[in-house]
Amino acid sequence: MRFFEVLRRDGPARLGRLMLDRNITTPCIISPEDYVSAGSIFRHRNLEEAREAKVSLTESLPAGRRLVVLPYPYDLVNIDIDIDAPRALVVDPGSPLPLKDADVYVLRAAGAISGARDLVNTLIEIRESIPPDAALYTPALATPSNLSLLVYLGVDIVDSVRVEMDGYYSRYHTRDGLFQRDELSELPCRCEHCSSGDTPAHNILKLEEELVWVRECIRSGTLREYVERQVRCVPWMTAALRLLDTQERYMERRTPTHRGSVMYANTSESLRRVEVRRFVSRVLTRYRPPESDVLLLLPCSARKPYSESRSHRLFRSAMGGMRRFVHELILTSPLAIVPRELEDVYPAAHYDTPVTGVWDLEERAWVINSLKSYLKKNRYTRIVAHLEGELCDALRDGGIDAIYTGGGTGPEELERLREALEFACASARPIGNFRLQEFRAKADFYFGAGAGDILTQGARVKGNRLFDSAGRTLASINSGRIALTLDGARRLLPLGVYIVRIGDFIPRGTVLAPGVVDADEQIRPGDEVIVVSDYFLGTGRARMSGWEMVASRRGVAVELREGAEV
Amino acid sequence: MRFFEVLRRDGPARLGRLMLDRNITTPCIISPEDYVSAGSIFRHRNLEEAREAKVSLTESLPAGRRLVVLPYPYDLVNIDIDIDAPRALVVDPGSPLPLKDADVYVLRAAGAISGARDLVNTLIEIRESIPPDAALYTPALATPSNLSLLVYLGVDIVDSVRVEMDGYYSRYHTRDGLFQRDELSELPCRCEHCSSGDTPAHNILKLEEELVWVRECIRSGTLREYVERQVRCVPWMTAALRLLDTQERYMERRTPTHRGSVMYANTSESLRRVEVRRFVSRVLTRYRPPESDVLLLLPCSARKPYSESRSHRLFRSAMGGMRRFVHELILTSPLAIVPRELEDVYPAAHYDTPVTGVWDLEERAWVINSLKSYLKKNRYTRIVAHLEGELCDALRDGGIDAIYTGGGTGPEELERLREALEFACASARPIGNFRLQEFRAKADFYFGAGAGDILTQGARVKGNRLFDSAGRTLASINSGRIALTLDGARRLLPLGVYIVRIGDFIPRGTVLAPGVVDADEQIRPGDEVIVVSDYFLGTGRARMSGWEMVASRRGVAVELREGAEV
Amino acid sequence: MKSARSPVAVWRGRDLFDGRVAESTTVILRTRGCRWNRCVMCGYAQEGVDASAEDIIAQFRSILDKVEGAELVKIYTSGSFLDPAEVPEAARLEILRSLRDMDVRRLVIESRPEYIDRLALEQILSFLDAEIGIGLESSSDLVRTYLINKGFTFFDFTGASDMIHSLGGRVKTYLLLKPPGLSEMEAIADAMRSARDAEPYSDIISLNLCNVQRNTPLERMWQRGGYRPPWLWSAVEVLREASLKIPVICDPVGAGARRGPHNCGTCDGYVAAAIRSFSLSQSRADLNVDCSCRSVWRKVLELEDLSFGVPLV
Amino acid sequence: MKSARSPVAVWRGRDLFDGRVAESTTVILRTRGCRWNRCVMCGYAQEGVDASAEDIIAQFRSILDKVEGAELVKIYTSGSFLDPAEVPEAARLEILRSLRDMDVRRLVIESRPEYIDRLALEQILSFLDAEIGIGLESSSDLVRTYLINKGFTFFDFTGASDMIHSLGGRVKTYLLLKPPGLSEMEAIADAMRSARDAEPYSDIISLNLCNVQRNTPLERMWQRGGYRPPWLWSAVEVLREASLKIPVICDPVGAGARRGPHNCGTCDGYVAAAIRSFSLSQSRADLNVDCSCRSVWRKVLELEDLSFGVPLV
Repeated sequence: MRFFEVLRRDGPARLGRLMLDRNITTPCIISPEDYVSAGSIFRHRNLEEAREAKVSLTESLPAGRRLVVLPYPYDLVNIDIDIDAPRALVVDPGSPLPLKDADVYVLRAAGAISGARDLVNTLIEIRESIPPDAALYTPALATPSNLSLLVYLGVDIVDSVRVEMDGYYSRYHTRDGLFQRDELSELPCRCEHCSSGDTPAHNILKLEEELVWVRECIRSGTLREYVERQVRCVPWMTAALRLLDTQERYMERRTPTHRGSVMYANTSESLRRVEVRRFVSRVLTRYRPPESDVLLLLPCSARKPYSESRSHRLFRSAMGGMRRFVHELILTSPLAIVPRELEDVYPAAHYDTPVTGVWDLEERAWVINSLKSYLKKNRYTRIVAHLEGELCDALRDGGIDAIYTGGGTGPEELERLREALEFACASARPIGNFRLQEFRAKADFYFGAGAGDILTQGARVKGNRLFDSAGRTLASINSGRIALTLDGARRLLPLGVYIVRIGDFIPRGTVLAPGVVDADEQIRPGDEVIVVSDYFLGTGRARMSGWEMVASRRGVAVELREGAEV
Repeated sequence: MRFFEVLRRDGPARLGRLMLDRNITTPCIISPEDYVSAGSIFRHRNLEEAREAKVSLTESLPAGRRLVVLPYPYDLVNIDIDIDAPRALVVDPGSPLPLKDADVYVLRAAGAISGARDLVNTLIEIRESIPPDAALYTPALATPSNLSLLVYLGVDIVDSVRVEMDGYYSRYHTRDGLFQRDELSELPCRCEHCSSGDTPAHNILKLEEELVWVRECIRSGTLREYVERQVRCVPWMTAALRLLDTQERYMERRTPTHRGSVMYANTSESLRRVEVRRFVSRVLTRYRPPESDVLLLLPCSARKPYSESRSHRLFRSAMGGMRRFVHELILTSPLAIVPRELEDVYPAAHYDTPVTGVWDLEERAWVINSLKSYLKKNRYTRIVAHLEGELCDALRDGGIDAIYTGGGTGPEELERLREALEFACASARPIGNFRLQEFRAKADFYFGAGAGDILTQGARVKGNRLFDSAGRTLASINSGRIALTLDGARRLLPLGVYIVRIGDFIPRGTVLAPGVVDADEQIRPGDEVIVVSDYFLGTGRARMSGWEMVASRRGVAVELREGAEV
Repeated sequence: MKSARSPVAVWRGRDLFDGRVAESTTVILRTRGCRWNRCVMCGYAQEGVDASAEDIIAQFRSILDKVEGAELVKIYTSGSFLDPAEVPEAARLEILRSLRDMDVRRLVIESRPEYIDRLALEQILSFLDAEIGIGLESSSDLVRTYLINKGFTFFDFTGASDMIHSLGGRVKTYLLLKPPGLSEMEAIADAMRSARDAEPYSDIISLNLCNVQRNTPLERMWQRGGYRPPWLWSAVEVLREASLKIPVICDPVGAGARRGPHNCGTCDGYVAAAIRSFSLSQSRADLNVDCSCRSVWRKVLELEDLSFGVPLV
Repeated sequence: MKSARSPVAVWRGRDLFDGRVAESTTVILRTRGCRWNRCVMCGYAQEGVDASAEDIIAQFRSILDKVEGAELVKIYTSGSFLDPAEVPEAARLEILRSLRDMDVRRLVIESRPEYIDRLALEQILSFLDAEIGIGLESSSDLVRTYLINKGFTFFDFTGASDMIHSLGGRVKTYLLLKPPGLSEMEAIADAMRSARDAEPYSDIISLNLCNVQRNTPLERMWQRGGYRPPWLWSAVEVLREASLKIPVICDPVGAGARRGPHNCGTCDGYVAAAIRSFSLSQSRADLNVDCSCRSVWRKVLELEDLSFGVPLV
């Protein structure tokens, strides 16, 4: 029996439920009333006494379900308590994990963690060593200013011990940091405790408020944005975020492929986001452009998808009939290279970034290098670059061989675009049906190279749906996401990707983690997946990563859309 | 008579005092009780009626001093009210300023400002057109999330009109932004108003709390850091900060040359800070290194000044007796190039930055270009680069011709440093007394090229003081700042720089702005200045910029340290 | 397709007619449009084409069947009916003849004061009873001049009104609720005072609720967040509190739209209906409507006065 | 300059002696140091040099004048006086002779239990009364083994004590207040229980307040924020509440320093003085001191128990 469940993921951060007397939504602040601790064995003279104490603890457990903290250090005592209640194990980073099925793991001496490297390494190490569906508790570590970072690193449970104690030392916490109360000319908080001078209570309140906000950020899928902001409190937190971003595997395996919210690319760290790297990497490795001779490079627009913007409408009308010869690639920061067929895919249609016309060196290098990699793999006879300003300069400086029109949306500028395209399109091959190309591109993007050809073979598009020659729907596209029908799934099955294999039962509505026998490692929350067993075929959206489905004993693995016995 | 005074500056942001019935510390939230408005002239049938209304307003003014808002638009009516009370003029950006001596300028229709460019351009335009010692009020514009940016742009007075009205529309403000109250799963605030569902009152409270915090940031000289963080709320605010940073003159003229606080270089925008650009520009244009053949390039250290760090102590001991042949330059981000003589100058001894070992392309370009400019101006026979990692790579890639030791602080690494120096120092000229060089360098840095030679000619150093041959103290250095005596001031007078010319009176303790006849445009808050008149010579620290001293009718211009009738 | 031979619009309706409700026909003729054409909120003249006297006559003839049986005929031109450059005398004469022949009881037209001259008035009144609508907008010369850019004074208006009355005609005065540049509260006060100021010179007052027309200076202001059309509650307030001896009517054109007068979105429909009922009945009881957004509107009245020129949407 | 011919330190003082206060001399001889040398908090052995019997005799002779007139002589070695590898028998014999010749009434030495053997004890007691100090630290084998790494058991301690008592010697038991790894509250409880457990085997108990010595495992823990020395209030608590029939003394070495036992910085001086007074008087009244930081300490007791192994400084 398990008493913790992860409900939602936003990068390594999770929203979960800890089932005690009351259901607690994590990340949470745990209070001493929520748990019963067997305590450190060093409270006893010897192991015999420690074991007796365990017995008396078990017998005297209060009514109502509490978290039971096993005696620690566990590796010295190995005293398990067999009880129908959530169990917590106190663990040290780096030491082997003696008990694999606790609900909560308590990081011993977490409060002594200091510095960016220590924090990131310790938390990643412990998080990677405990099961994904267990909660991680870091005692005496959280403050209002570091809380969002802790949660973003993967912490589920914190406490108010540190800030309360700080309060007794007249240390005043806000989300902006830690201050000596009497060095503040005015208290920047109007809570009742500030009026009455109760700094410990104020500190706890601030921690609680920050926690509510962090939970809200996870719900709306915006924690990354908040963390990018909040780590500016102090350089070591900024360093921690940068170090975390170098842990690419840790981050990538935990980051959903889709969010409902706008992605703000507001900082230099935004370039390192999983969403950004993953998008470009998929364009370079999974996506294949249609057979085409002419590539048109266009600037991005504030409005998304680009084609709904005024500027792109003007480009389109300037292209006129030549559109069917031209493949379009939009250059942008931070996504670098967005093929037209993928413009509505997450996050291409979901980002916003400060627009000043300036491209800094990192952005330039990122877009140029991505474009060069793209052009190395995908050859065109002619390239027309309808770009202006610094982006245009960057391409020229980067040695991209193209017809440069100078960009712009004025009548003369569009005329130059038209003329350049006319020249470029002379004797060019026409590209096939754009809507079909879109299905092909997205299938490749979502399921890997080759999926597009298999899915679209002999198929045709009507509205937002793909039909096979017999008129059966294979897939549909909504807001840039692909949804497979069972017929579509059958076509992709031989590829062996994005498959969740379940046990011998017929799921309804959802597939729960314990039912998963195996799952493609590539699967991330939000991905379209195919659910199979010997008796069942279904399609749906993954709610957790593939590795997590395999390792978890609780939680929704897949939300089914369709399914049938086979 | 004037009813507003600026007390403190942190970039364009100011802490001030508005003298109404009560003294209000600005930036402040003004309430309708604080002012009496003659209102728009469009409340009247014609100008005659508007003039009558003005008379009745004047006669019916309530007891106690209020801010009196003159009828507007002023350019149509030109109705002044001659009254012993602070007057506010409603102005439009871009239109000529009809009245130069109001205490407060109200930006008409400020609440309709939208977008980064509009905000930055409008506020800079209005701020540049009104007197520096007048307060700027932007009605119906402030929210908790934009407040710090507004104040950083130069706004002194805001109101709660917008957030209160938003509250009635169930729009919920926090410093993180604006939310529809019922779209939040949990309210991230525990104020009494949130419990009772009074969103307008909650919004006002959040604005007030944010304002207190912004004031506290100005007091501690950390508003820039806070703004760099806070603008990540939403891309347009980030864009606004970047656009503001391109307004170099506006920013530079308003940024103090010294702060008591640590400068956090936490973001890519930190590289654009006035403090950073000014430091490098002074090193390149004002500072001249001692005559030396050997340049040693060293990495920075977390501890400041560098020479107190463990690594620099090890470098020093490795250098041994060769120190007197070697000029040292520390390479760092974001300050690029710090000569050893200037290592304790602001902000060289006052910055902190996230340390991950990674140098991004902007940082690389900044340090390499600064170093190249430095080496173009200052020639050495040999350069030893005791650097490691990415910084070392950056120099090599940048084509800096040097003996690369590989850096490090291990015994073998230090030995390599020693050997490289031994080779480089062969037949090198010795550098003069380091402490004297320090005075010379700092005098150049603070007063301009040439000041160092004049000040140190025939002088010698004892402790932290500089003496002339007659044993009179000329100057002293404390925590990296130079302080002139009257004898030192006399030496520098002929240069004609950093001089504040005052009227025919003998100031005591401070020089107030109305007493200033003329002031060097270069002067910034925190600068060491020389105060002169036909009857007086003094030295002290500037509290406002030179142009501000000339244009202001109120406020402390200089805090005197010494002074005497002449 | 703007044809000079067909009018912009025509429709049948019911209007207040000397204290009772009567059948009416409204025609909007397509003319070259208002020659002034500088008012900040007006986009009507964009409809204009160069229409000759024959064109206009043809337009009028094409809708004669819609006039059949109407006691009241309103002929509008997106300009001034009395401007001979807009409606040549020949066309005017032909229209007057037809109306008289069809037993129409009263003609309602609109004109700027500068075109209201004795000869033209005498001619019209010789055919039938006539009501001349004048767009005073506000009795404040400051508001009219600087905020609306109307180009005439209150004195011009009273002069024209006196002349009409002296010749036996009727005057309908248009007031504009919430010109740009007034807060919601100022707008209500302006409309109330204007109604009282205009009462002696008017037989009926029509309160126009400002809406945002395309390609106008007002539209640009609105797009930048510098203007919000009036709340319907403000119109209700003016209608209920004006307390005049003459009728005050109001047709809330575009009510409920973002560009038109609107409340919260929930109540716009029935509040607009109440205003239309009142226009016919002149009974204040028709204005007894309410909605929870009324308290928001009251806060707008209070707070928009503190915003120095910006609406608090 | 560590010379094998001069002792580490020597000083005169006053000590509790069978219920009264007597003159004492304390000598710290420089030996090779403790052969165990693995306790996490101990940095004494770093003082060690290879000292021969002659060296040690020379050290002792050099301070003979400081012994003159003392009833009580304490000879410490940063190790075990009874370890023949540290203090060769020849040196021990010479010291014992000298002390007897100078009419010293009692010798106090220290030793780990494994060096306490019958022959050595009989030899010493044949010269003069002796008290053997044993660093039990805690009566918990778990604490002593895993947190201190002391390397002997409570059973080893009681065995040694029984032997000493059987031969007529006295036992002084050292307890360590707050070994690393215990919370402040746990540390108090551990010390109290240890005192009760040790009482039957001890003639006097000395409570040592843990301090952070250089180049020890404890120092590294402290530098990383993993350890805080005990509050002086905790020592006061233990001394006041232990309620033993034998004396309990405490010398708060390094009190007030960051590395030593400390309270808030304001009261450290007088609280340490109170503890020293109590050590001589054994009167609880001497411990009646207070400071505003006492309430903070109480919160530490409460909250540090929730921190899972981290001090809340």
